[in-house]
Amino acid sequence: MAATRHVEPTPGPDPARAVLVVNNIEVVYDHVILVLKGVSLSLPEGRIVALLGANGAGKTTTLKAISNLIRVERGEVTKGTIELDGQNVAALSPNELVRRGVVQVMEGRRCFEHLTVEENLLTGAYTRKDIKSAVEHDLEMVYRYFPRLKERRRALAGYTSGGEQQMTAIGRALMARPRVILLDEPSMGLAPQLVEEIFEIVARLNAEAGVTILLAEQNTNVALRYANYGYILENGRVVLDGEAAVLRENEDVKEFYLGVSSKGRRSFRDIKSYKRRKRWL
Amino acid sequence: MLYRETGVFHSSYAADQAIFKLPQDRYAIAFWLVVAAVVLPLTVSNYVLTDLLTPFLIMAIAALGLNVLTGYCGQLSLGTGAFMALGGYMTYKLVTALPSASALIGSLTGVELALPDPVILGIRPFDLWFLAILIGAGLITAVVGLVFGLPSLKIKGLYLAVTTLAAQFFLVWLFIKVPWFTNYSPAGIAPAPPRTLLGLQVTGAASPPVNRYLFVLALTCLAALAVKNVTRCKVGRSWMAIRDMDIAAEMIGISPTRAKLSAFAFSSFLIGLAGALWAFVKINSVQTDAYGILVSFQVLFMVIIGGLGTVLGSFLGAAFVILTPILLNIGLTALNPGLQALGLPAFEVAMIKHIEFMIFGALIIFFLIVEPHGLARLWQIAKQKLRTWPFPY
Amino acid sequence: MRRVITSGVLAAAVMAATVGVTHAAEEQYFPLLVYRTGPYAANGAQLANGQIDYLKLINAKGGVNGVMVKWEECETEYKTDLGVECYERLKGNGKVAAISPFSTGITYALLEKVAADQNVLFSMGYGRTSAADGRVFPWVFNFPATYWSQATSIMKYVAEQEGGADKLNGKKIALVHLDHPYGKEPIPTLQKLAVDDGFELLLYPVPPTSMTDQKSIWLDIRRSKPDWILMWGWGAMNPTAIKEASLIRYPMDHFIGNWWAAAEVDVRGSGVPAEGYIGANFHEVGAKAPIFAEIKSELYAKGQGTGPEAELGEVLYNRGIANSAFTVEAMVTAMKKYGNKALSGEEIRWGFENLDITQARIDELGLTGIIPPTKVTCANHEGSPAIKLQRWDGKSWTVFTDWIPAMTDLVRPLIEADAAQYAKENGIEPRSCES
Amino acid sequence: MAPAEAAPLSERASRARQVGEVLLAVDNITLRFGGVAALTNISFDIRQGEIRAIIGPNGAGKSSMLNVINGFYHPQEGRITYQGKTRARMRPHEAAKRGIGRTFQNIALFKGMTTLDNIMTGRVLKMHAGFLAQVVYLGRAKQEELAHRAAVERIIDFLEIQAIRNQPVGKLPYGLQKRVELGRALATEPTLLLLDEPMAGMNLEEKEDMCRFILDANEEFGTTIALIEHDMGVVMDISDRVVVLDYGRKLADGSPDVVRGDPAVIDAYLGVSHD
Amino acid sequence: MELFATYVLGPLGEMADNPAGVVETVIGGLGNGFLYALVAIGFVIIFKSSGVFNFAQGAMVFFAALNFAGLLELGLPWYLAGPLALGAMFLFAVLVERVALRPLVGQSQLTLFMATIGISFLLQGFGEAIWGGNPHLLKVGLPEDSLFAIDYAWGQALGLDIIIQQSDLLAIATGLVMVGGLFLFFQFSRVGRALRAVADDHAAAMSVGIPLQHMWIAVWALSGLAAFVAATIWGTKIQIEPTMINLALKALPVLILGGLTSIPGAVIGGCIIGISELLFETYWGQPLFGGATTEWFAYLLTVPVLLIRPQGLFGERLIERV
Repeated sequence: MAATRHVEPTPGPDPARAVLVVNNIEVVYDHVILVLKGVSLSLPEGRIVALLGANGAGKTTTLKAISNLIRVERGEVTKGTIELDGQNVAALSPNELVRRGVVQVMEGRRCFEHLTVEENLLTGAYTRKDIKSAVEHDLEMVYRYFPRLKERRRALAGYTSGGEQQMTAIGRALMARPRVILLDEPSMGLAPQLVEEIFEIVARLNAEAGVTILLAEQNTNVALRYANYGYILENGRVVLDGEAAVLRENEDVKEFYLGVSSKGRRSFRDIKSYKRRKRWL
Repeated sequence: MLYRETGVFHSSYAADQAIFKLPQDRYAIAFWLVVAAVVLPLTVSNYVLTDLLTPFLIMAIAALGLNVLTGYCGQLSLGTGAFMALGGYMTYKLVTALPSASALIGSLTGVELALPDPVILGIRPFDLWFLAILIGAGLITAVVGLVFGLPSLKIKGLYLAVTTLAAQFFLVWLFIKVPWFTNYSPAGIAPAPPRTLLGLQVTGAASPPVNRYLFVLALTCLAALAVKNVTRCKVGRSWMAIRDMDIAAEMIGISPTRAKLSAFAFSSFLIGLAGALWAFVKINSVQTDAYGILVSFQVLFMVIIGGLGTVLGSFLGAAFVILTPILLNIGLTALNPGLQALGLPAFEVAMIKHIEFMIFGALIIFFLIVEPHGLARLWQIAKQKLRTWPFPY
Repeated sequence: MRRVITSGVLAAAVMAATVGVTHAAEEQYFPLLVYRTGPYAANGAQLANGQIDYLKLINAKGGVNGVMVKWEECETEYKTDLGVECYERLKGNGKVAAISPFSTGITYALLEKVAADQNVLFSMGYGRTSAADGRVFPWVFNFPATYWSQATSIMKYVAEQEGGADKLNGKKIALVHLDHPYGKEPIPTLQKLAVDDGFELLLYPVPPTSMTDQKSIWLDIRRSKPDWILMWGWGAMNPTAIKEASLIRYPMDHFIGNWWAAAEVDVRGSGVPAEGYIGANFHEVGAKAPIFAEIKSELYAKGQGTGPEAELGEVLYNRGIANSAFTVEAMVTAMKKYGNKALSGEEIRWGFENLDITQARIDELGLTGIIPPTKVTCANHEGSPAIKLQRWDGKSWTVFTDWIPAMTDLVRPLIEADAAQYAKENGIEPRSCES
Repeated sequence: MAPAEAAPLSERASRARQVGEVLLAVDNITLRFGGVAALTNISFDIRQGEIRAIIGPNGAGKSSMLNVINGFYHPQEGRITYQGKTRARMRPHEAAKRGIGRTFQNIALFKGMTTLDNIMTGRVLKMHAGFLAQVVYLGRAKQEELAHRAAVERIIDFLEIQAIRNQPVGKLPYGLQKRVELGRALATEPTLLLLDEPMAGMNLEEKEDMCRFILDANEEFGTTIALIEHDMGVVMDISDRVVVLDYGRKLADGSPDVVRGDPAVIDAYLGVSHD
Repeated sequence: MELFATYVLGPLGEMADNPAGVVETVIGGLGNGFLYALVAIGFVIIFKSSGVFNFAQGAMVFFAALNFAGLLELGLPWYLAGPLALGAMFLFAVLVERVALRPLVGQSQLTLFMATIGISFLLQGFGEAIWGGNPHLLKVGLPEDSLFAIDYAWGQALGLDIIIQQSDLLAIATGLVMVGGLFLFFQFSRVGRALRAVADDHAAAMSVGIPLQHMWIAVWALSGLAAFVAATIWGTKIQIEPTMINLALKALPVLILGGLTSIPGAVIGGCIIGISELLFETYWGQPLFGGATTEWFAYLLTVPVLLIRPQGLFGERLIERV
């Protein structure tokens, strides 16, 4: 992949500066299925932190545990704490968390299909009690970040393209004036060009609006180019963490998540050919 | 590790596809069958047999029927009452028009002849005539059910449920309007004639409760076995595929028309059978009162509370819906002497009914909250816990 | 876990079913199938209150020839399956006097059960009309009159008002009826009369699931302008019909309800002035009979009344009394033969079958007007049917005719024919009453 | 797996990777929803035995194209020739009968059923027992169940999903669900297999596995494969020819290398050039 | 041909012979239709926002009517009894949310549907336990007489012999006001927009900070208001007893015909069903089929309509994707 965006290395996560700290949480679904087995992470103010790992590793569950959306799916945090500015927020309802500045953008966009794009954005401001003009102002701000949405403001969200829906979803989160955005799989199902576009905007948001971002992403390559710091989850546990730049150079990460070994990228056609052959031998 | 699967290996696909894979399960079901067929008839009172167990079993057949349609094939129906009615009326028509096999031959050929009455292996085959009538009535119900199932090819979900209400109200109206259904009885209520099976009287008021109970028990077991078999075969999988994702099912080669209509037909067959038994074994008369919209809802409760798409759930649901109100009523009434002894006012019958309604409603909500997927799932989770006991996960 | 639940349930059921077996054998047992909830609650409650008050009074006065009575209520909601369940639940709890479900559906469902159990089914003025043929239905009694008889009596009155049966020719008579076995009972009789007298019979069925929705019927009646309207209704259907009739300004004095469509709840429930509305009845209304003084002093004055005292003398309350009174008289009759003890079903049946209540006996019991003189025989379980008509004056009912006897010569053959068909279908050999 | 059991598979494997005749030709297809054109004048073909990729930005009409091929959508204009026969209107289950298999962009598994049952549904077309036989579960019904169970077990082995055989698919991780879905499609023994974004949402290892299965199916069973995929690495590596759609129109068609170098494609879709 | 004459020409001829009768029937049907619609609106409000198919709507109407009538019977004036009964519906909404809906968050539509059936039982039992099982009258002085056009100058001038029930006019007027009010609320208020968002995607709505619990209280209270209004209008027409719950079943075809999610659809569906079933019963059912066809006509009518438009006349298009 070309066009690598270089991020200034930052010092390791310093709990003192961290806006959000997740401390050794355990999540159980349906009272029997243990999904997270002690995940800890810390989110420094104004940074982009990536949460990486395979499907089912627990990325989405971690985000939902933070935003407390797991209850809807009969899940619960059975151990550990989640602290926002040093306060335990594990018991707060999702809307209270939004009020305190933590908004999740869910996997798969999840726009309100039967509302127009603009109505979608306005629902994002639901928790805000400020005057109408402030909301209007923010709406304009979202449109500045996503000029495409302005063109489509009257269209029903259900009839817009995947990229536009992703933008709507992020824009909608912005309308709550968040301090922390939990961004789940923004690249899922999008064309490569769109993925880059969306990540560029996310980076701008981070840089210009100072929003702290926790990003769950399959696409390790892109994620590590835009993030400052990364955690790698496997089977509900953090197996590796470090500066993005360091992770990018880590041999294991290269091997397992980036698909490059010291010999360079292998073709999918040849990869693990031994595995393909062995059964017929 | 009270309930263990470890140590049980299946060395053939046949064994692995058996209904009860574990020896424990097989022992348990054998135990229950013995209890149901031998112990209960010997021990409990006639009231328990005729008014608790028999209606429970009949409704379990209806619930199995609706479970095929709603639980397995995903088509919501509120027409159960009407199809039960159809089963009842058709059985009545067949039973009165064709009281015997010779009558059938007579009506087909115009020749009245007395059939021989041989005994084969201790069974008089012609004494199975009432069973043949029931199956015939069930088949007619199946055909009508199939016709009323046609809209399901286009209409889905709650929308479909409302169109099945058309079947409910239209059929019941028809039975009231057309005197032919009750052989021109002035009030439009047909008495259920007494009939025998294998030499035992199984219908009519004079039939012994044990006969009725065992007759219904046998049919219920057969119905359960049939549903279990069908649902572990091709047809059952087609139904479930249509239920879970109809478009995908169609794209891998399942014909939605066939799957949905076969579900409607098979479901209606069982429901019709249940309706016939309800009239002939439970209330001794065929009347529309017994098949109203409330019955449709009752059977739907059974299926949902018991657990969609499970045979066990149909039984648990039927037990819950049929027995709870009666037992609540009996229980609350039984409190009265105690209340009076304490100098408190006794419950009046109307108040008992109101309380019964409230408790029943509350129980529905309670069970849904405890386990939204029904009582059968609750049982599964219990098994799961037994399996991993004493560890929580 | 399943095992525990199931066995618990069964244990409870078994216990419940066996409760009551230990009751004293000296009491006569009245299993009361009542409905105090559901769409017919208003009617059912009054009937039950009357039934119970009379039984309470009997006990207060020392029982029936010293035999105390005992009763239990079971709520049927007017539903057939619940009625059957109630019957089964109660029937074993004592020596049963008679079963009175006050519901056509339940009556039909129990027709054969009672015969098998040897219990008397007393469907007073409802249920299966052809049960009046005692040869086919030995265990069922439906005196003092059946629907078919009632229909002919009402038509007699109509003919009289029109100036003779010959004047009915070309007239239009409408029947607004519950589209339900109960409401359909009089149709064959009226159809026969229509042919005989040359009037046109218009049928207006009211669906039971939405009996308060009758707009189409009354708009149609407005157009067809029938000369008379008869009504076979029950529960909430009645007040709705009366209200709709008033909305199209149909003359109330040409609107006649049968004896289940002419109670206070029916006219008051409409919330509109229903003055002039006519109803049939087989007993008097009002709390004039001496029995009411006793009920008031023995029960209500002591705070032991069953319902509100204001309802004493109302139509359905009185009918409840009549129901119990008839049954108790059957006991009295039977005791003459079998002695003063709690009676078996067969003995009670004999009492019903040999019932002969004279006016003198009625007066002696203080039931003047509440029950008509009645004589039942082995073959005839209907007695000698006759009705009176009553008019609503806005506050109360007033009986304004003398007894109008039914056209028995027309009805009886119909009854016998229907009973014969029933016997044939169900393989019943009608018993002989020649002895 | 014992060699004897594998016989049917190996037999098919012998004619592996011979790109042959045109299996399916799409001719001037135009599809409209209301007034909006989803596809305009699309023509391309798929040859026997090849792996054909369809790429393009979101909303380009790729899934619609697959839906047209297997009969879910009916195009307003154009013809489809499959196995030499020009197709009239067809219901999807008839398409399935003629050997067109399919997986879906947003997994369309039967969530209430186990892995085994899901794959068994793929065999529906091959089972012929009557309803009554199934009610009593005797004779042909039982034999068929057992025979097809054996066939399905081979697919389960092939996809290495033995461990989840009896688990309800609803709770499986995404990658495994995709694999089960592939298994279900393979169970129909398709001549032409349409895969809609088989790698979406997968990590590298899962993608590698999926590629391996696709290549194996193609080579060993000779199944012709048409796939939609966003991962350019995968597309470029495993496909024989690539067709590029954009806004319902065909932008390019040719071998991976040709397409990759096409300026129009880079402009519309790839954006930055991928190595 | 003979069939055609009997079943088509006959009734049509009759309609042509007496146009006043047709007008009367249509107005009566409209009145009924608006009554159905008043219940259907309550359904729509809940369904649209929470995806719950609220079977308890009929019981809610019954409950509201019982409370209102019961309080009047206690001697309270209507201006006290009304708000109190309305307050009871609000309390009910809070309880439903707390006791039933909150623990059932995220469950399937069918589960929630079942839960509302449980609520229906509870409500009926509870209402009757408090106020008794006997029928009640609800008289708050709303007009309930009928108007004869011929009594008026305009009627005579037009030669119209038609009858109009005041309660029909009342139902129509109330229905129109409710629809208008609700439309404005949903389309333009902040809460209304949030409710529509919740309707689309619960989880996403939660993720942007819309408090689901408040939303649910809001919809149930709104639908309680609709039930209360329906109860008042209905209670004026008929006595209050449990068959009222059954009558509310008629709201189902209305709802389905109009499309489950459209409030104006509910009203138009109500009009279509009210008018057509009354016309059918009057000109076909009564003379040709033995009457009581209103039992099933509405349900049967939904079948052909849904075959043509599976989402109902005004329902949102079902977006089907693979």
